[in-house]
Amino acid sequence: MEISFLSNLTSPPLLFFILGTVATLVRTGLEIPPQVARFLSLYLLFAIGFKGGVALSANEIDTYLLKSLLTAVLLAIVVPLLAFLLLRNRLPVQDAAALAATYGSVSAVTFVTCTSYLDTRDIIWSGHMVAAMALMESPAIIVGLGLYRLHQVRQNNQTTEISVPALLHESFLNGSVFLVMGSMAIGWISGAEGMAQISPLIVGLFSGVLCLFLLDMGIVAARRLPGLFERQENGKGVFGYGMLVFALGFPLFNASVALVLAHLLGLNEGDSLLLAVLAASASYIAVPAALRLSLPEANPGLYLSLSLGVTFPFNIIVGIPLYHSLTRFLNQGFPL
Amino acid sequence: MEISFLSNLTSPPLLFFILGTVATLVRTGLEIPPQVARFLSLYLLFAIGFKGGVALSANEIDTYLLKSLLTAVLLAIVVPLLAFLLLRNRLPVQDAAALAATYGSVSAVTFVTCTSYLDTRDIIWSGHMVAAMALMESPAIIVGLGLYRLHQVRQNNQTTEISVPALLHESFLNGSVFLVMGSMAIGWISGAEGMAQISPLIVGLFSGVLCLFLLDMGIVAARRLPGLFERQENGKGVFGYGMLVFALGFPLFNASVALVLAHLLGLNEGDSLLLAVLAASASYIAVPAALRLSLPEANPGLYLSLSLGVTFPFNIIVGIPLYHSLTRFLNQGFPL
Amino acid sequence: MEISFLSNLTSPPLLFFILGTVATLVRTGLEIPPQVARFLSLYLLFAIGFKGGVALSANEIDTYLLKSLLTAVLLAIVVPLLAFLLLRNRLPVQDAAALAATYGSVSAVTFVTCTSYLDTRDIIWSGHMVAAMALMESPAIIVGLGLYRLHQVRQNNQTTEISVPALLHESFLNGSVFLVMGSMAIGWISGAEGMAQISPLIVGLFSGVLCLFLLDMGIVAARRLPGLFERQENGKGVFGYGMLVFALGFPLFNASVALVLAHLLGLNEGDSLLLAVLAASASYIAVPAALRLSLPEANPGLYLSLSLGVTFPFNIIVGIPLYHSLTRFLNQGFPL
Amino acid sequence: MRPCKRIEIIIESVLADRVIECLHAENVSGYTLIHGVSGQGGRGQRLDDDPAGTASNCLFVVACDSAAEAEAVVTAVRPLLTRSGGVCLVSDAAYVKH
Amino acid sequence: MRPCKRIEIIIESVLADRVIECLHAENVSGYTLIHGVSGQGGRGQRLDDDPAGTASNCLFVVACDSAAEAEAVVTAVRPLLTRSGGVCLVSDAAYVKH
Amino acid sequence: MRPCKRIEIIIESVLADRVIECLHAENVSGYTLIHGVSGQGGRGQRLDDDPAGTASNCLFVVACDSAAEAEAVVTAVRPLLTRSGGVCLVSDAAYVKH
Ligand SMILES: Nc1ncnc2c1ncn2[C@@H]1O[C@H](COP(=O)(O)O)[C@@H](O)[C@H]1O
Ligand SMILES: Nc1ncnc2c1ncn2[C@@H]1O[C@H](COP(=O)(O)O)[C@@H](O)[C@H]1O
Ligand SMILES: Nc1ncnc2c1ncn2[C@@H]1O[C@H](COP(=O)(O)O)[C@@H](O)[C@H]1O
Ligand code: NA
Ligand code: NA
Ligand code: NA
Repeated sequence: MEISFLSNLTSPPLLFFILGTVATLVRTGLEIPPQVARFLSLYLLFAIGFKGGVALSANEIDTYLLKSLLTAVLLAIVVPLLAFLLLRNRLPVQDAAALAATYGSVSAVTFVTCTSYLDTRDIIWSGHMVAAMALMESPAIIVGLGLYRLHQVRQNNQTTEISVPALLHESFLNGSVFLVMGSMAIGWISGAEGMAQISPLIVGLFSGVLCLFLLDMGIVAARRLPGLFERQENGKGVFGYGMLVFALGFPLFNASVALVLAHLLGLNEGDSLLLAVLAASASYIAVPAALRLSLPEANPGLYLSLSLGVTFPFNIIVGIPLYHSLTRFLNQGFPL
Repeated sequence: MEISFLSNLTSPPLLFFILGTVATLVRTGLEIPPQVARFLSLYLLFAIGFKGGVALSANEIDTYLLKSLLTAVLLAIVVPLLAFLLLRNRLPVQDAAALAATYGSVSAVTFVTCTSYLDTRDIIWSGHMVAAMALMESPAIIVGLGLYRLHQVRQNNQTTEISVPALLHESFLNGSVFLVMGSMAIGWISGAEGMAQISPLIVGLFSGVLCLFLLDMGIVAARRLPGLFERQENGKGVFGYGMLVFALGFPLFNASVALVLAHLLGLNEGDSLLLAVLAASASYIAVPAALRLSLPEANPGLYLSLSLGVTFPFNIIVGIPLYHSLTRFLNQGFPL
Repeated sequence: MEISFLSNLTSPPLLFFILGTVATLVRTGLEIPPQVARFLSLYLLFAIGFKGGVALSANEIDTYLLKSLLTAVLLAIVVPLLAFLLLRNRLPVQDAAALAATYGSVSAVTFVTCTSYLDTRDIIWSGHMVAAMALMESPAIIVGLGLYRLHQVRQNNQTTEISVPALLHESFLNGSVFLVMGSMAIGWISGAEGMAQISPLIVGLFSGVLCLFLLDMGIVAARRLPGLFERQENGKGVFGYGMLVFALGFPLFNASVALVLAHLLGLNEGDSLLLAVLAASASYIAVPAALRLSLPEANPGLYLSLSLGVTFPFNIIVGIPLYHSLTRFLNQGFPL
Repeated sequence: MRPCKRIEIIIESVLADRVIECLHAENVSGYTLIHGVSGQGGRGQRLDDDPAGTASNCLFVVACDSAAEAEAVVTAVRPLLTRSGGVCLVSDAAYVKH
Repeated sequence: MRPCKRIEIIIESVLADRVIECLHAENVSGYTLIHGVSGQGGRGQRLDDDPAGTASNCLFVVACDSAAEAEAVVTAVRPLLTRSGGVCLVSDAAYVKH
Repeated sequence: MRPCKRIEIIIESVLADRVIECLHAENVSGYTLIHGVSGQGGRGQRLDDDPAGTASNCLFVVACDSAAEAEAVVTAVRPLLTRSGGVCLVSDAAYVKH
């Protein structure tokens, strides 16, 4: 089996994503009604959570599981630190903090698309990677906001107050994290018997719904592109090409680091790829919601457009097969 | 096979209901978009109606069927009478009438959850119980409003006029009753051949969709809880604990009566349990809509909160397995 | 196998359409939430497009395919010409042009209902008929608007300007045409392997979703009926019975012409019926959207009500089985 | 531009058809209707979330040519509001003739 | 608080993009848009129910700093309203500076 | 009819609960809330289309009995608007007593 962009380019989910992008670029007005799009996104979290939980229930908790989860959490703490260091002198500090939180956290849809990529190729992956995903959603928010606060204190700059309990609540108890975690718990409790009841919905329809959802994501992502190059009234400025380099290069760097860690720890092919995708992906669901509440000074036109309009398409179209090639390369070139 | 709350507690639909409740209580903001939630509710009515109709088409109309339906209608007339007698001196008369209508009618979702409970346990139940459910939705509205009118006439109190044709229309021709009845008719006409065409949608996906719908119901029910204890401006008062006793005790009483009747008539285990659940459940779809139109003086903060926030969760979590134990107890302890 | 209206009358999709109509006529308030209804319509286009594309990928491009497509396009050009000639002296010219565009184009849902009719009867039809449908959506808009423009120029009447690039964009790049074409392309690229991934969604659920969608269409169509007979304030007048004759007779005429053409070209039974249905059906998705943008002077109360409220139900209930009988009659009476 | 009265009615969705009947009875030819509205008032909180939609509100905007027409509309819908609750606001606006 | 003009435009959803183009052409930097609105007017009933959404309306709210700006917006959208129908109301309000 | 102040607040949907808290803190007993609103302003375009709903706005209508009450509401929500953007318009209306 050869891994090539071309082989991925016949996969329906990816093609529907591209179709959605084109639909917006040529202004067809095609649109998935927003309430339905939100429901499809909940469906994906529900399905992936439940499947992960059922898979977990079939296994013991062992060191392999523990080291995967620990690495995931480690990445979720280190990546936002790195992002902040990279960006704080290039951007207003609140935007640097917001991007740190966004890129330190993960995109559940990119993860889900990668599981579907693996399933199509019959490559196994572990149910606990869903837990890894859920665990990686929140820490970056805390880190990003913490760094912002620290920076302000240093500058004796006290304009913004962040309520710590509210921040913890927004980070750990937001709807999407809760739904994945809850579905995973229910999958774990109800096990194979529960799976038998609902598998036509969560297994049978999964790929098809993913196609429709990615069609919508393509539409939505393409709508964000022009915003990236528009000057904004309130002086928040034009970001342009420098930010594009960040939005493409940083994920690539994170994926590489994750792949090396995964290789050193001996994770299997599927899990390594998923870890890389988690590190490389940026949040556009949990984090933006928390940021609007806790750091409204930051410009969503920046962090939302970059994560949704640039990094997400990049990971879906180029990233997944690329990281996959890198995994294979590491496994074959440097066997442990 | 043992019936215990614990065995029911591994069932995905129930667990998702609890997850939804918790999601609201810890304020995660999780929410199924309202238009989709409404559609899921229509799907359940459509599916259960069609299945019931197909099941009916496979059988003759016999005395077993007739006596089940008659008992159902009898319960739908007697229960609201009883409720009104119980409540009329404790509450403003319009609220007593509204609660009589609410608790005399039925909750289609509770019924549907019970059929899924039975299916998981391979306990058979008859398709005509769907007809029983549909027949039980409307009479209580008529009885409740009739009692209210009677009471007003007695008091020479003529402030409210209720248009009888409008009332009959609201009671018998409301959307949800019509959809169940219509789907049942279509299932009956198109029979096994029709079922073959649409079973992937209405059989395959049923349990999974029920999970998502109950997740929403958990969210919605938990949102109604605080309202129960709030003092309302227009003097409609605090209801508090007395009403809680009613919302938990009255269903239990109705279920017991239904179970005894079912036992005396020789209904099978599945049908007995369904009849009990119908008697015990309270409406929050058909009746509130009709009441807002015909008896707007009554306080929806009372009847909607009690039926959705208290009785519905009680029946789903505790009621179904409890009534099931009672059925078994009756069948084993007092064989006919 | 006998073709009769009665045999079609046990088909669930048709029965749900009738149920929806009745639900509105007896004012039950039953309604599929609009955002979900729009999604169901996108689902049908997505599914039929993908299936058509997969079917195409399994065949060579041959003369049979080419002559089917050419006939389809020919019909899409001739039918609006005919309609305009018929109507221009009976109606304000903008309404004649709008009806020409509406009846020259096609109804994707009627087409989809017909494929389901064929599938239930195990009659084969070709995947490229989906392409024929997509090709027939746009030309009539161009023809209708062109005729209107010509008529105005002749009368030295220059009140309305139509932008040609905007018109072409509205005609060929509208959302629904784009989704069918795009899904067909993706089906064609990803072939049987892609189908294996998403068939539970697009094949398994197809008939069931069609039932729910036609339930909605019944509701929506019945709501348009009263509007047909109402006098409108801005002097656009009462249309009444003359227009009813058009809305029923013209489709019948077009279907007959299409069937004769199909017979002469030797199309198989399924494809002939589909071609007749395409010729007979009138658009209520792509065309009205384009007309509101390009010819807002025309009265949507006329073209939308006739196509949705009269021609659509006629084709679904009476037309499909009738055209089917005609095909059989031609094939048996005049074998080539 | 011509002066007009802008009426805004917030009422339960289940009563929308009754409001429309009132408008028709007063020969008011135009209105605009927004569904799926939430709110809070004397009768407690109303959420657009229940699976039947019974608990949601709707919002009407009615532009009336004259104060007399506005008065007629207000008189016609007032009994509905008295029985079921809701809000009706009247304000001055200018109508753009076209 | 600063006085301003509040413009409300009700028009078919398919024309929403054209209205936005008009606003941009007049350098109006802000507006709010509600989709999925029903209504009735001289051109008959418009329901937010058809599967293509062609029959539904939308409602714009535009706060303009000055009467001149409001006038410019009205002039820009009037031709759309003349051809396709709809309503445009202008009223006085105070804008909360923040 | 009684004169009143009509307040209209357009703000991000994620902040709706904070606005409601402000209203409760000022003992304002009633409001109406429309979700799923799009718009454009100084902070760029906000579309009601992203799968999380983070980018959509909402619109509050609050009828206040007195200018003082309106002033209190405005003062309470102004800090939210300053930090997160949005619009608040205040106008005169008459409240239909029922
Ligand atoms: N002061 C207010 N301002 C705006 N809307 C209100 C106000 N009071 C009530 N409403 C709306 O009217 C509905 C019914 O109000 P009520 O009858 O007072 O419960 C509420 O659910 C709100 O949507
Ligand atoms: N008097 C009115 N008040 C409020 N909205 C109106 C009024 N007249 C028309 N509309 C709205 O404007 C749309 C188009 O109106 P028309 O062009 O008159 O058919 C209608 O569908 C209504 O939503
Ligand atoms: N001039 C305006 N008129 C109406 N709505 C506006 C206006 N300016 C801003 N908005 C609304 O307020 C939201 C936030 O505005 P801003 O903070 O200026 O970006 C926008 O997304 C619009 O929905
Ligand atoms: Na990441
Ligand atoms: Na009951
Ligand atoms: Na046609």
